[in-house]
Amino acid sequence: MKLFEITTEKLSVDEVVARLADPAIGAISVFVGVVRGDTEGRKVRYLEYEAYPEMAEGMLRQIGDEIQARWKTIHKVSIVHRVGRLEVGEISVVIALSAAHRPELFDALHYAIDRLKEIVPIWKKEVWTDGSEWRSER
Amino acid sequence: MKLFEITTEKLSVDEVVARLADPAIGAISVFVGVVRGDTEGRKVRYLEYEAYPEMAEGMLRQIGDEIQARWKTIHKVSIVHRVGRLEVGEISVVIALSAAHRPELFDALHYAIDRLKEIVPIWKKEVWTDGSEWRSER
Amino acid sequence: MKVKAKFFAAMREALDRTEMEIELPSGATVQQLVNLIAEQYPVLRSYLDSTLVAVNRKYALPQTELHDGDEVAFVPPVGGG
Amino acid sequence: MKVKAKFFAAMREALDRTEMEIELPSGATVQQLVNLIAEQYPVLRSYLDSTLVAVNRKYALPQTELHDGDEVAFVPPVGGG
Repeated sequence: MKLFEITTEKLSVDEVVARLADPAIGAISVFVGVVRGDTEGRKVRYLEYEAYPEMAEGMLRQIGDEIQARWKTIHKVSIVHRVGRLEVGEISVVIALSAAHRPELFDALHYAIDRLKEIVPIWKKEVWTDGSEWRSER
Repeated sequence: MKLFEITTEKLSVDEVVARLADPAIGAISVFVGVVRGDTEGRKVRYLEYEAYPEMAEGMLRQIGDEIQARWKTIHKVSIVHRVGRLEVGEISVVIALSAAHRPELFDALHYAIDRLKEIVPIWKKEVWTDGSEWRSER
Repeated sequence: MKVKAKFFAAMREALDRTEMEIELPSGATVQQLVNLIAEQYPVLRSYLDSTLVAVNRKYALPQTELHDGDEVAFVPPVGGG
Repeated sequence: MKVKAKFFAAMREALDRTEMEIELPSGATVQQLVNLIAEQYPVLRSYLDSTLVAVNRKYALPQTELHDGDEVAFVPPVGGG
């Protein structure tokens, strides 16, 4: 099972959490990205995500490596991002981190989502009822 | 669907995340507690969780209220804790918080798990291969 | 008056009961109930120092006054999560 | 020498192509390729300032030297999450 994956399939949080299974872990923190029904006042019909998958999976793995270098207590990291057409309410990304105990899990999760939005070659097109646009945070 | 619940049923992260469904949300942070296979070097056979359910659900709701009073951007909170006999690797608790965007989600999630361990009347008995004990963090 | 006392986790096991009715003088406080329990059930004494008391599902203070029919729960250190 | 250029998102749509082979003088750098693209595909010019370039799936610098067969991706501002 891949820990870092770009997929066109529907995402399940349980399925990603299961990738971390290990008797040594006691705590998992998860970030779930969901398609919002509006953005800056415009009603979203759907989102179109596109990736450069071969590079994106490598960048996701790099984020995992960065986290494990910085927070020694993080046991495993899994990041799965969906691409293609996503409807409002559907899950775009699941980031899951495991540890024996909870300290540091939250800082590391925060770091993971920030880095994902910075370095991973995935693009998002918002399709509104009255137009569309490729969006980024930079 | 209850947002705050004590249950004897197996927990699904997807099912708890679904309780937060709303077109206005774009980000969910989740804490998942998992039964660890060892504690302080002793091998755990299973855990036995017990609650005072009528009060525990009220305390979970109080944690949700505290979070929404403190972080105005948190849209909804759901906390579901399982009780009874739990095997190693099974999920004991799912805490899920939703928001339109991600800032504050992590601080609020951190707060939620700390408070859960402080005020909610739920008890945990560790059953090792060589004995057992009711455990708490205070 | 009578209150219903509830016990959990290690206290429940030590006592081998989950609840009991307790007769108290009218106007008795949480502290008086705790003293009575300590006297009548020596097996619970070692737990009482670290135990909180909830009256009708809210945490209460030693000076909280009890009323007929109250549900009084002995809450040993919690261990959720 | 030849490199394979890949385009995504808004650039892919503007160009209406996902990739193309580009002939370059031996020893050409990323910057030289960017200049060539800007010249030959005016429709991409407005994107190039905010675009990173990845060579063989790693982010590269303007002075990075290209080699025959390299996969060169134009990476507009990302929007994952």
